[in-house]
Amino acid sequence: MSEAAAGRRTAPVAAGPGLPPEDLPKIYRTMLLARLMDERCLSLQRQGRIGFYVPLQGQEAAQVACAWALEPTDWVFPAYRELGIALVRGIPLTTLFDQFIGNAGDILKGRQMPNHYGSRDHRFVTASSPVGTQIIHAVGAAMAAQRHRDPIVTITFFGDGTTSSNDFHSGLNFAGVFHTPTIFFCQNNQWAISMPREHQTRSETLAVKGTAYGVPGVVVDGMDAHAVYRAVREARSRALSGGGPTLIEAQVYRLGPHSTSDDPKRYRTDAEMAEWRARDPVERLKGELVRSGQLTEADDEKLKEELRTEIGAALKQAESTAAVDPLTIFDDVFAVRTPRLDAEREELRPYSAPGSGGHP
Amino acid sequence: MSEAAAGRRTAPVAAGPGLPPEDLPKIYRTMLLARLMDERCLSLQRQGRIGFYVPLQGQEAAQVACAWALEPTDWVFPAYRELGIALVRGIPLTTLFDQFIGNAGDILKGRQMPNHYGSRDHRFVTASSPVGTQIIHAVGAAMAAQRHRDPIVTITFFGDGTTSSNDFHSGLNFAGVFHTPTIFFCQNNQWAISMPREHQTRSETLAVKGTAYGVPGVVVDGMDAHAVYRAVREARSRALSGGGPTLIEAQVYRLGPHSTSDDPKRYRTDAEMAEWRARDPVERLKGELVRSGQLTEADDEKLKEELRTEIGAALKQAESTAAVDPLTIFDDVFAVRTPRLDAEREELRPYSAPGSGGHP
Amino acid sequence: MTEITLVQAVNQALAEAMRADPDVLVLGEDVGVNGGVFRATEGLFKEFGADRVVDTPLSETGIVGAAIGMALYGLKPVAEIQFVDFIYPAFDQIVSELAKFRYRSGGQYPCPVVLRSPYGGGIKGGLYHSQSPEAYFAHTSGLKVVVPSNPADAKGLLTTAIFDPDPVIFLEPKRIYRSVTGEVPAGEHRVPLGVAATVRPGTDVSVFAYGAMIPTVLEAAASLEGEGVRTEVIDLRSLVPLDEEAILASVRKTGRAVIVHEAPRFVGFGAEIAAILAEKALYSLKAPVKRITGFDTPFPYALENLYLPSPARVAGAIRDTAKEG
Amino acid sequence: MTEITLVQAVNQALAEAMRADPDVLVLGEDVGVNGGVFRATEGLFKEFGADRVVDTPLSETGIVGAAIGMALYGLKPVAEIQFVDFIYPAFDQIVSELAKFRYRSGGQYPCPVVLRSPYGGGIKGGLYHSQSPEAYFAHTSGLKVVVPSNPADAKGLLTTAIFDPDPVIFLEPKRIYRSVTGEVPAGEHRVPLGVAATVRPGTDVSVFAYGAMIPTVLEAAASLEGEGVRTEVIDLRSLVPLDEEAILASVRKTGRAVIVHEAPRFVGFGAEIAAILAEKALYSLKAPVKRITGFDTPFPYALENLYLPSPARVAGAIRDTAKEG
Ligand SMILES: Cc1ncc(C[n+]2csc(CCOP(=O)(O)OP(=O)(O)O)c2C)c(N)n1
Ligand SMILES: Cc1ncc(C[n+]2csc(CCOP(=O)(O)OP(=O)(O)O)c2C)c(N)n1
Ligand SMILES: [Mg+2]
Ligand SMILES: [Mg+2]
Repeated sequence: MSEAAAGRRTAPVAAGPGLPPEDLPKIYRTMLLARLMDERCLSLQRQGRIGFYVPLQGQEAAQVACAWALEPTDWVFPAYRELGIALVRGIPLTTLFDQFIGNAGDILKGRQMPNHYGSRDHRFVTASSPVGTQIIHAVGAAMAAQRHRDPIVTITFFGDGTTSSNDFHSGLNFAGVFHTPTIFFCQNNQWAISMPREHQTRSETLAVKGTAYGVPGVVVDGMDAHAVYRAVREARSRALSGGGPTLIEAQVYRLGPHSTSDDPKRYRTDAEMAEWRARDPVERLKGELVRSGQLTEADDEKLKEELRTEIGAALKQAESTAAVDPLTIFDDVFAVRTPRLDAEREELRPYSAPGSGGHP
Repeated sequence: MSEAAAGRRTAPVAAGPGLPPEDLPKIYRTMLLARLMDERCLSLQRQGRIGFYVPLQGQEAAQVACAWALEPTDWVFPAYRELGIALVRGIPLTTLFDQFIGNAGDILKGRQMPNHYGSRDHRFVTASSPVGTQIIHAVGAAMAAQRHRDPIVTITFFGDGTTSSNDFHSGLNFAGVFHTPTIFFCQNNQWAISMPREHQTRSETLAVKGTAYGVPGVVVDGMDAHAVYRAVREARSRALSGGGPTLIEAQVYRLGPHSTSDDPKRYRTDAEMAEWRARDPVERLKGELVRSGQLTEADDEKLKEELRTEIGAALKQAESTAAVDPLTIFDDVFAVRTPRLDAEREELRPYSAPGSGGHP
Repeated sequence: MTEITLVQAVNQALAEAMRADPDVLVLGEDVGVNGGVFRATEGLFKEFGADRVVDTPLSETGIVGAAIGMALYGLKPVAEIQFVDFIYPAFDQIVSELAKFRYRSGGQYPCPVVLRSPYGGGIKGGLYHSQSPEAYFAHTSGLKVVVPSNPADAKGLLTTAIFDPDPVIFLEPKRIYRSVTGEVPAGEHRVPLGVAATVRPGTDVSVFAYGAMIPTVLEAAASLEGEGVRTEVIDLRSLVPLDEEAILASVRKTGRAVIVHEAPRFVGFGAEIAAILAEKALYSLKAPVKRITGFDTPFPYALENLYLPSPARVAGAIRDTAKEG
Repeated sequence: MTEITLVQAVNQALAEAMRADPDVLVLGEDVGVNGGVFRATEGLFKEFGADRVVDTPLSETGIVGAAIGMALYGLKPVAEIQFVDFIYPAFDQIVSELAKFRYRSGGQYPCPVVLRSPYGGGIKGGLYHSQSPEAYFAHTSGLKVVVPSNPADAKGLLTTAIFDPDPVIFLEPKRIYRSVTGEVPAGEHRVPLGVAATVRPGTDVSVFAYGAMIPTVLEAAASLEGEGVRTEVIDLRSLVPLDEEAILASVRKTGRAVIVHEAPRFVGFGAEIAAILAEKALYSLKAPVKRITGFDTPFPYALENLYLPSPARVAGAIRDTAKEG
């Protein structure tokens, strides 16, 4: 599924350079980190050490290369599967584990399910579960940036299924009308839980949906980090020079289950999975590095070891952090607790100590 | 703005015949009736005899020719501006006036604002005010018809502004996926209250939005009754032969205000209005009939007189019909009144007699 | 009769209704091939095919809107909303269309759609997989709202809902989808809407609850037996129509009322019960009416067991109410 | 000070806030060139330009979602929903996003959006131009809900709402947009949220109301003067946060309460007031708490004057309550 073969292209992608060669080892390292985090988290979930997990396997190249093309000042509006983006933005592993556990160190204060993290310091807006709602936020933030003459782009992430959502429609339409500096990055991983891409919508590609809004659409092979980087760089410069929004469809595959609650064997074939697994994006970049002599199998083993140690250390720290304070339930509903929330806080207090019968 | 000039066409319209020549006088009569009803209702509103009115001036050809292309068994899902459709379906003038007044003869039992009528007998589904919601109903009904092997189409009407609504998106998408026998008839009258078409969305045409859903889109000159008829006939036969849905954009102009609450002088120029008024669809069809010798000025005057008398008689009957019974407020919330509704009915009863202080 | 789970009872009601009436049809996200993310529609796709078990695109407004169109035509669609937290994109279709179609058309267009959806906390779902939005729907004139608390009711109420001429919001307590089992009558089984059930008779305090709170309340009531507090527990089952008579009769007897639900308290469903009591049973009330509910915050992930009414919190309120006045 | 109308007061608050703070911005359908269908934004487009008075496409989900994005970035957007009956397409954005952003992000992302919208009946608007949906928003943790009843409050509350750090649903009683006039302080004028106003002191019966019902209630109260019934009328002004103290203090004094609103009764906002009384003022209550409200039906067109609480219906309830017990 090369760029040319993948479907209609409504905007040209410059044949320009791919990822900066000097960055390739770092990029590979980040992709591998995402992969190993994923594996670790799936097993932590099975062990009951975290409650839930959404894997990204198969989407590492699309995410890491995309984030590589952004500047730290750009605003990211993620869905729930964007570990690769988070890692490139620099969100520390401990921050992630604190969130997965929902402990006292969690900047979200234990409020959300795993994977729904966000960090203002990294301009990575806190995710929610309803699909698509973040799309129009990215457009609103871009409208605000336009008014502040702030030379940034906003970028939002979503899946193939999410093109059916209300806010895909409102977001693309507002972006077209207000010509906002927004990148719509659709990871078409071929499935929305059990719904295959071709039953989600009858359009030729997802990128072609941009036509309905006067927004250029681009299809890229999301297993090819270079192609993704190129498409995002180009969309970004167009946006910054007043050229408006771009819809990018990165064609990838969800190699794992939708989430730890899902069993993909119920709806897709081993053959299909095997076919895509042969195109594993992590293996592909590794191959490139090996072929160009920048990496050996031994290096790779060592790197894996190093990353696993890093992950283990972060996990250990997160698991030794205290539980979140029960009475924080009542904070952040508003900037200041109302009298009613104060009263409810007092109502809960006697039940909030461990062993009081109110507690888990 | 011929079919060719009007924008991208994504499905071919057969050059086939226009309106059946023998029907032209009847079609003209219906368009004229719509025009005269409109004029009368605008003046009734000014006189305080009806509370509100939404005119269709400028859209008569699009509506009457479109409805002419349907069969009585087809289901119509209108918005609030579809008087021309209602007349072709055979909804009697008295039924309309009863609804505008909200009297005891109103089949809607006085529940809705003027223009929100509907008649099950005419397969003309009762309208609501929120824009766009009817679009997906038409698709659902078509899915039901598919399951009953019922050889009908469903057709839904909406404006240019309504292409921004959530249910334009869900409706077109479901229709594409389920390949339903549905016609999406968009009357692009260039304005959504004060919002011009080109600020509503940046797509080249509205018809091209079909591309986002794998639904063929067609642009027609909505001032040309023949072109409209041809497009709808073709969409209908395609739908019936399993070819799925069609999106038709009829380019028209709202010659009057958005509604009796609106003052278009605040947002559009006299020059623009004059330009479009020169293309008045009623005058255009009249010209055709005059040129072909089927109508003289004298005939036309007589016809107008006749139609005005018809309108006057229906109005008179509606105005002499009793007011709606106060206690019907509590009916049709459910199939059977709940005990709670019965109790509220008793609560209102003492206030429901005229002069009781509860009454208007 | 063998014992089945609540979610199996839902499945049975669907299968039997579909067998009985070819116009009954199921639609939603992942309801077909996958059998629903909670397996409520398991096996239906195989038995009835893609024509009657319809996997839809990811759009709740589309699901509900299409179901409305089908119902207008004459089918009896049962739409699944995967989690009730995701029903809001369809709110316009529900409030503006589903609830008002019969009324606005003067009775010409009934709209017998059932929207079934798992609701509530207790499965570590956080803000967006735990909500209890019954108050929104109960406040919307034109909708019926039903919440079963056990397998037999789940089957009986859902069957009634499917053949009811009005739209029904059917909220399934996912926390007890599998943890509560019970005997369910084989074959057609209907439980009327608008009739509460006394699931534990008592004389000292009346507790009103529904759905997943019933086991919690029963546990609290049992824990107070030793203290001599005889608690009456009323399972409302249907919130609209509401069995006001059962509520008033119980409070006329006990003079004391505690209301329990998971949803936030402020303008929650419990407020209506308290208001009914303040209006129609004031002179019977010997103690203030207490509401034990979720708090007026979004639903928290890590602390959900503190947020949700626990047996201890409910027992505390019953005990206080029994002593008061 | 000259007398202005309620809608002019809204306009003044907007204009002055925009002059005071360049990050305040208005968006919505027809708010720019057209000045809003009720003229609430009249003149703003001319003064502040298209950059700060933004005419949007016809999508409420887009309007609210874009406003959220702006607020996340740091602006203070004030979005107009043309009629509150058309707010439902944005319900997901409001309930899932606007209300929960601060909470779910652990306080990282405040979302200070104001959604202002005309609500209520009395203008012959039928089902879809007459609704009073305050209960939906009041039940949604994380939203503030404000309803002014006169020009001074409209200006003062809206100004406070715009500079408040939390999202505010600001419901404007369109029925009295022009019929009620009053003096309004020139220049910056703020009325705090969460403080009710006693608009008529009395000793016999407390009436709780807000928005367009205030003139109706005052008329009813005046009509009972001759009968010697001294009615206290409390204008709640802000439903969230709610001034519970003012409610309780009034009922502790009068022992009698009538609640009035236009919205349907069942699980309406009045239920919460009644529930608060049943919980915290039971022993003060000398008579059942009465709710005079819209009925539990959709809003009817031809019969709107019967549907809406009239001075006669309200007076009837006050009279009965004064006599009772
Ligand atoms: C509004 C809404 N409806 C339903 C869901 C349940 N749900 C979670 S993820 C998902 C599929 C999303 O598919 P896609 O957009 O392709 O993203 P992917 O998970 O494949 O990355 C569904 C249906 C949801 N989160 N939000
Ligand atoms: C959801 C919703 N938002 C706002 C409105 C208010 N409104 C009524 S008609 C209209 C413009 C509709 O424009 P268009 O779709 O072009 O139809 P037209 O009136 O031009 O026929 C608006 C904004 C509404 N009815 N529904
Ligand atoms: Mg996907
Ligand atoms: Mg228009």
